[in-house]
Amino acid sequence: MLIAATIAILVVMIMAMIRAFIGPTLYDRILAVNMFGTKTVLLISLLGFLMGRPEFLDIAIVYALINFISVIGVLHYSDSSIFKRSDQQKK
Amino acid sequence: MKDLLSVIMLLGIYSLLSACFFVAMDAVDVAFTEAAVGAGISTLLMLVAITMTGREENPSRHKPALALIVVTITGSLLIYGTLDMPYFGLAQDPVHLHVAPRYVNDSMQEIGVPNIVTSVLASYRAFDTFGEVVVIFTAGMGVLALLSVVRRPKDIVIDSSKIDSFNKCMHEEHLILRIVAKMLIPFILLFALYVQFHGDYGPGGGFQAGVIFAAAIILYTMLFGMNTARRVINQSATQLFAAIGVLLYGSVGVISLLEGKNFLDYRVLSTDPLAGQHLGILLIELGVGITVTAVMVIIFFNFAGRGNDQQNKENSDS
Amino acid sequence: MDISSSVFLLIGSFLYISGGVGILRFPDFYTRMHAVGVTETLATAMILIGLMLLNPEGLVLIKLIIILIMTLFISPTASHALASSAMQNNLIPKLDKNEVNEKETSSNS
Amino acid sequence: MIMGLYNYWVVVVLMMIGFYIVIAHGNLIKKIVGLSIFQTSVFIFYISMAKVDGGTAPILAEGIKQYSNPLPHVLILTAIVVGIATTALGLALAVRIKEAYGTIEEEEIQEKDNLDC
Repeated sequence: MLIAATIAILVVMIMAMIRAFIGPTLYDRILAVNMFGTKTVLLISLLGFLMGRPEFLDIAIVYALINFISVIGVLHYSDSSIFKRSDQQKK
Repeated sequence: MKDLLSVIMLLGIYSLLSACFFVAMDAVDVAFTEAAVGAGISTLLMLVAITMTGREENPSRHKPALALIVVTITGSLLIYGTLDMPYFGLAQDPVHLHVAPRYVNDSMQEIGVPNIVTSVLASYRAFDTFGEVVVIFTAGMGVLALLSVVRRPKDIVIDSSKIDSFNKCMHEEHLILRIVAKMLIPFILLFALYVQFHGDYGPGGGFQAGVIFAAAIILYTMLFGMNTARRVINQSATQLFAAIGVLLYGSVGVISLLEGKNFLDYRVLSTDPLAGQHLGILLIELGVGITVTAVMVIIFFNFAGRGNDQQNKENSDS
Repeated sequence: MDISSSVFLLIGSFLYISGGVGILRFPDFYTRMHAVGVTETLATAMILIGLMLLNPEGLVLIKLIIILIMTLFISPTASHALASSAMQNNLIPKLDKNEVNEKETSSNS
Repeated sequence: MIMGLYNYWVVVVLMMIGFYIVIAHGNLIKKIVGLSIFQTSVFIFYISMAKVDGGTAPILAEGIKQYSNPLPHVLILTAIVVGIATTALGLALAVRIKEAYGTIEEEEIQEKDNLDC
């Protein structure tokens, strides 16, 4: 059953990656990255159980934290004035 | 892809994938580092850099055909070269026959630390690691030299109050984020300390802990504004800490020299050799952690401070 | 115990797949975010509970609980931040009117 | 039997992608991205060499006979952190170039230099 869950997560990861490639707006890409990060947390925990040494969940914790930080960072800097100006120029 | 922001998002995904790969290849410590570095700090630094250098890539005028030819030729030569390489995953590969058996079989008796990666990093090859720490320190100093924010005269005090009010209204918008972050930051700091001191027994150690610690500070800086963060974290103290970490590492080595042993031979630190090794690894990881934290904070502060300065200048111009 | 953990894992996987289909198939950013943000939290919780039921040792169990709690905090917060930031930067959601128009044109054609 | 070498091929492909980005694109930030892809390909090369079939992570525990090789892990662990520090240095240089020249496109910088001479 662990294997089934791992395969499901891999499939969803591929879906998120497709969205990150074609995503028309920047926010679609950020969403895809965020989703990808959560999947990575779970994939790492599942891999730990699959390999029979589940002591390494520290990595998953780090991912959960760092993923949050990077999403906040991306949003913070995509709010900054330079990006908005370049968007307006595009329009 | 012309939009550099999308390029950086995809680079983030690439880094997440490579960390998964490292876990699948049993390299938990490396995956840990990649998790802390690649996903968080590296993406953020690139973002801050493109806020200053512009988001669009100009369409290139030259033809990529020549580059493509060079790449194809080099690639096919490299693939031809791999035909002589040992096969993937065999236990008799030459890599696994030289020093690795000693590390795997004897490190428990010689060092007494279950995590072989830590014992190799901090004891067998401590001199290497010292070199790496010095490189990190030097890179931090280089960024400081290139980007340190010029102290401008105080004739634009009104501007700064304007910026403060601007910052405040920014904060009002991020109310939910700020509350969640306030709950998370202490936890992140605590977790970094756990990683720092648990490195002997599980994945972790000074490098990872330093990056996680710095990530917490960076999260604080982003949500509460540069000026608040400058008040909390003294910049010259950070620079001092970057040097203290390297000095702590070096002085442990010097102590063992003074006791008449080799550089970084921890057995002299205590009467019991194993306890000495433990103490030495602890001190060295602490030094690494302090330096990495301080350097990452220095790098981020200088980038972000530079960006803020540029924006303020443009605002006051317009 | 094994059966219950399998059930949880299966529910989690199913939710994830549905979220993944959502992120690919939905028409605009806000609906995609809805698909991901809603399924993600529950699915992560389900899979983590499924792992907890596999009888791990004490420390592993505690770490799983920590991950679960943090996901419960972080995932909705990130979704909220993303949505509000997109809204402030004038990303206009596809409204009903447009859809109605599209439907009308499609039914006409 | 030749399929036993696929890990090197993955590394070579990644490395060439990074190399192509570095030589074919004029934008300095993109060059740095290419360098980091190149860097990661070297990491993958080392880590895949360290893998032993049937081995587990090199953290000693009871009842496990076969561990992967810890030495490449140590080298790459430090290399990742050093890599981010040097990447930061490169980005700092790019920022300064932007301030001095007003652009980070290689060709435009070259043109401005030629004008100055």
